[in-house]
Amino acid sequence: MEKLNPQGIVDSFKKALGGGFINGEVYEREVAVKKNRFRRIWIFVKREAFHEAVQHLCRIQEYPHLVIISSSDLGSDVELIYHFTIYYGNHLEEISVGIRITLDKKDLKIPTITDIIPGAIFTERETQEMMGVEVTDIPDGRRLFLEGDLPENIHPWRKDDKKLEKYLRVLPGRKPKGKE
Amino acid sequence: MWESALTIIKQLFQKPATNLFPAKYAPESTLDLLAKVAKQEVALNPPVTVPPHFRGKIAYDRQNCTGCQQCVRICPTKAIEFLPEERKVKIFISRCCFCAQCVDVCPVHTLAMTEEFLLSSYDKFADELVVTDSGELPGSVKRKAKSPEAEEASEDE
Amino acid sequence: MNLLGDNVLLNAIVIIIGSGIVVVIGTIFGMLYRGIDRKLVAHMQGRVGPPIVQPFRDMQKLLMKESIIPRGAISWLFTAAPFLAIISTSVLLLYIPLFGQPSLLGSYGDVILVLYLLIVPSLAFVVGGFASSSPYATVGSQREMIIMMSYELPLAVVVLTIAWKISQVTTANPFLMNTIASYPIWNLVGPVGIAGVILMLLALVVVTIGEAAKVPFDIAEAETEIAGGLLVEYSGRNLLLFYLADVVKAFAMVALMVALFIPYNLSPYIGVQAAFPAGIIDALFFLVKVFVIMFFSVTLIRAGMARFKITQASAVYVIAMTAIALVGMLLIWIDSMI
Amino acid sequence: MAVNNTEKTTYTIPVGPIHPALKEPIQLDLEIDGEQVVDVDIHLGQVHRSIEWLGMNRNNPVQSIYLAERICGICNVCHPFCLVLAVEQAADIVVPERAEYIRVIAAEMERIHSHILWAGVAAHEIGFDTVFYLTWRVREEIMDMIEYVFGNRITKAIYQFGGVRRDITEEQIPRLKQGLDYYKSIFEQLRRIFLEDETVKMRCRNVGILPYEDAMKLVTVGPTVRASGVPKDVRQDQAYSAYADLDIKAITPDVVTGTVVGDVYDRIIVRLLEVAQSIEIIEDCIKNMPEGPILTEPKMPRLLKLLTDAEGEGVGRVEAPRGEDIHYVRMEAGVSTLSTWKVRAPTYINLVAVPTILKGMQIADVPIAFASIDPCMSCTNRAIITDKATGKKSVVDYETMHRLSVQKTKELQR
Repeated sequence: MEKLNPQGIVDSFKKALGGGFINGEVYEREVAVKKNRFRRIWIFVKREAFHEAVQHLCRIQEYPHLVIISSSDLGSDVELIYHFTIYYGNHLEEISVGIRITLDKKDLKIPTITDIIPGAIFTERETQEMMGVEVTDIPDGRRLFLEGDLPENIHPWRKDDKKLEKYLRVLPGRKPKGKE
Repeated sequence: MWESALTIIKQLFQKPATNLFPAKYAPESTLDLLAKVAKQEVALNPPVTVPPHFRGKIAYDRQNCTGCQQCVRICPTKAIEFLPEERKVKIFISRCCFCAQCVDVCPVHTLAMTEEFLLSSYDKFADELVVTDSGELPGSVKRKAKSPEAEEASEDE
Repeated sequence: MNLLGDNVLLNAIVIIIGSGIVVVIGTIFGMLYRGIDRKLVAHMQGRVGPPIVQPFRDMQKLLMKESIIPRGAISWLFTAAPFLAIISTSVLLLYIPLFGQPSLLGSYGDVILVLYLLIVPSLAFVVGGFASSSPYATVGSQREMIIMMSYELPLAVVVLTIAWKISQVTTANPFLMNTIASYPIWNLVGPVGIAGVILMLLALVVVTIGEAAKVPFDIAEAETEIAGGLLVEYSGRNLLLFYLADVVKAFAMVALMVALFIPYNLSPYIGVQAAFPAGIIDALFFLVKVFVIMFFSVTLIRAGMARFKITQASAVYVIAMTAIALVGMLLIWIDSMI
Repeated sequence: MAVNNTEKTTYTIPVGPIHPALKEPIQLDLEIDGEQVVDVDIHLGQVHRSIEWLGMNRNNPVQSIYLAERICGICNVCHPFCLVLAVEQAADIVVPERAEYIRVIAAEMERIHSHILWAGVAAHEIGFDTVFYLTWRVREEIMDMIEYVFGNRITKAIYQFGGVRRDITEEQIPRLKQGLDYYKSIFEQLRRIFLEDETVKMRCRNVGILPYEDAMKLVTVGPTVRASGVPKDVRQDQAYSAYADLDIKAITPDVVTGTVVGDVYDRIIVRLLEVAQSIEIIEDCIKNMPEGPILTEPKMPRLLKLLTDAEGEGVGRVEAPRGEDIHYVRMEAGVSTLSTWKVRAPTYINLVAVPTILKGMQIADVPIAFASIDPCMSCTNRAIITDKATGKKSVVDYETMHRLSVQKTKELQR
């Protein structure tokens, strides 16, 4: 598939995903003295169309570069952002594509993408243990960072998870402050 | 192979690059050495010299401090403790991360970074690791003159 | 010193005391040379390095430290191995001519016994490694065995060639250390043979690094790969015995090299006949010879090269060094033909 | 003990958690058969310090810069650089051009010292200690330059939202130039020692190979992926800060050897050439560094107020010495801390490729093959736990918690 400009990519996503596609945003910014362009696309997707969106991205570029999955706790639901970049390899051509999915806190499930991009295993394991999002049929679901003796049900990135205060070490010589 | 062989032969006759602070070899007993140094019988080798803007131990001109607590609020490691009754501060060097953010933020420039970096001690709260007052600082703006910066800083809070 | 003549009791006492003195002096000089070696390598690397008496300080520290025996280890074998190592290296010293004098038991044992005694410490290391039941030590012992076998080949070829050459010249038993010391190889061969002897000297230099287990061939105790390999579980007194065995073995190997290739003494050339001053001069000259050989064979190469893998190391010995030694033997054989 | 069912018995040899070769808190369980590595399992999390959690709960953004600086001891310019870029996108702060150039100079100086440090450690891994000492002695020059310009050898404390905190003045420039000339003069010797030494070649050629296909599939980054021939470099692709003005080209080994094998030797080539590239970049930056202010908002109270009212999100992507480093930041109005802060260090992704690199290697190759991706564990581990407790419901104060953990260790020892 030949190179598309950012708006072209958003349209191709809309065509490919149909109902699953919620919204697409293009963000451009000038950088440094020569004012070169810095471009990023946000694609908002429903969970059902998510796996198809990643496959579509692989059609645009054979091996997209998955950077990380960042997850943020928005109170009643959790938003996962899959940061990809495509067209890397030559000067000022790269476009970063962020696929965003909002999951309700009651059923936190997302299909795995390790079948398409094997390198995603670590970041999926971390999202699973840190945010409590269950990644369905993940090849190796063990915990990544929090091995050992931390109880299973603690998810540090959750805002509502106050079980953590108990583990806080209060600085010696200072009275423990109120709930942080 | 020959490149490194050449280098090691050359280095065999050159002066080694090690800085021999405090002494060339480990002394039989460190306490005797320190006792001799105290009596000026033996001189320790000087450490590596530090450049001018080196950020070492903090110096605090207590008399000039207005107690505006901006440094307390900005310190990343909460190393500065506010003493409410005298409206002055106390700085714990063992917690300080030498980022000099407090030096930048202080409206009356009562804080400065010295070039001292030999700060090891057995006790976190030992005298040399808790800075309460280190006297007159060269660059500090006199409070008595109520410099314009001080007023402008206070109405910013 | 052929003391066999008068009564046996006196003779036994002299040998016992003599061997005690030789072992102690040999160990002290071995440690000194290890200190000098570390100091030289430090300067080659641009560092100041520890003082020359550092090995003695290490000994002092190790004596103070507690000697721990791991729970899974075979305890009696674990503690027996270091003693076996130190005993075999000390006995080794008795058979090698040191300080320009014929060796204490030179007339009893010959070169083959010396070669055998060189293997026993490595065996002790391997047994110690397997007995300590740590995966690192097991891998280390496997490697030590491979290295031990591969450097035996060139060593044997060199020694046999020298013995064969001496046998052509004298009727005395060519394998006795004293006969080897009294018939330097350089005077027995013509120009072609000289090239052969130089080749054999080169092969033996590389074997010396293997024996001393220094950088290109210290794969058995590779600190960065298997965390100290063989000696990973040893501590305190046991580790000290292994350390002493390693130091003395390196010193003995270099002394053997001196005995085989440079057995000359300085005193006849300076015309000092009186026994006592000649002995002193010969001893000093021996120390200089040992320093020169150690510098070119161990220190220089240890500072200039990276560590080999086990496959590369055994290939160097079995293929390269054996070939060099065999070519050397061929040249000497041809030389004796002409 | 992972004993698999084939008749050949393999046993697991733990490399780590604290191993003299890796000097990093990571545990590699190598399943070996004789000397051959059959399988590798990686355990992380030994040095997790909850940096993200602190950034989200305790620190205001300015304090988080100094936290970001301490994510890693070696690469402590790339993390604050990322955080600053991300927050500037979220809070829409414009950075003066001179500050952009000073930031790039700091980043490139860090790349030089980090690559030379790695070259020394790699030489130590293969037992070549002389080169280790030589390389680290050469590195002292760049450390003195950094200390002269930024005040401290390691924690430079130069980054601030909206620019840099201190300027590179006119009289500091000659010292910088003198240091760069020293590196140009010594670069040839370094290249000959690393690339033309037989023993280095014997230990590094065809060791720890990462093929082009796997490098793309496993999404590796930095010199590790460039050594496998993939021209992925954030400075070239999505130029941030002053890199947009400089024409950076990603370095792949075929520049020197004409072929790409993707082994440890190629990674040495890529890193050495990047040191030369960084020297040129610093010289370009010094030459055409524009005049002007270095900080858009020097008054701290006003900056803090601006950050608290900020609303939005930002992604900071920087090419750290070990690879692409990214911080995702989300800020909500009225909340004084960052509401979401996701840090992903380069080693995090390169670790996924470690099993492919190590399979089939001998044990002797494991340290050098693993060290060739230049792992930085302190970057990769950043979560929570400081103390153990038996999950009792009541609030546990410091003393009882300490007693509990002491009691637990006693149980383990018995």
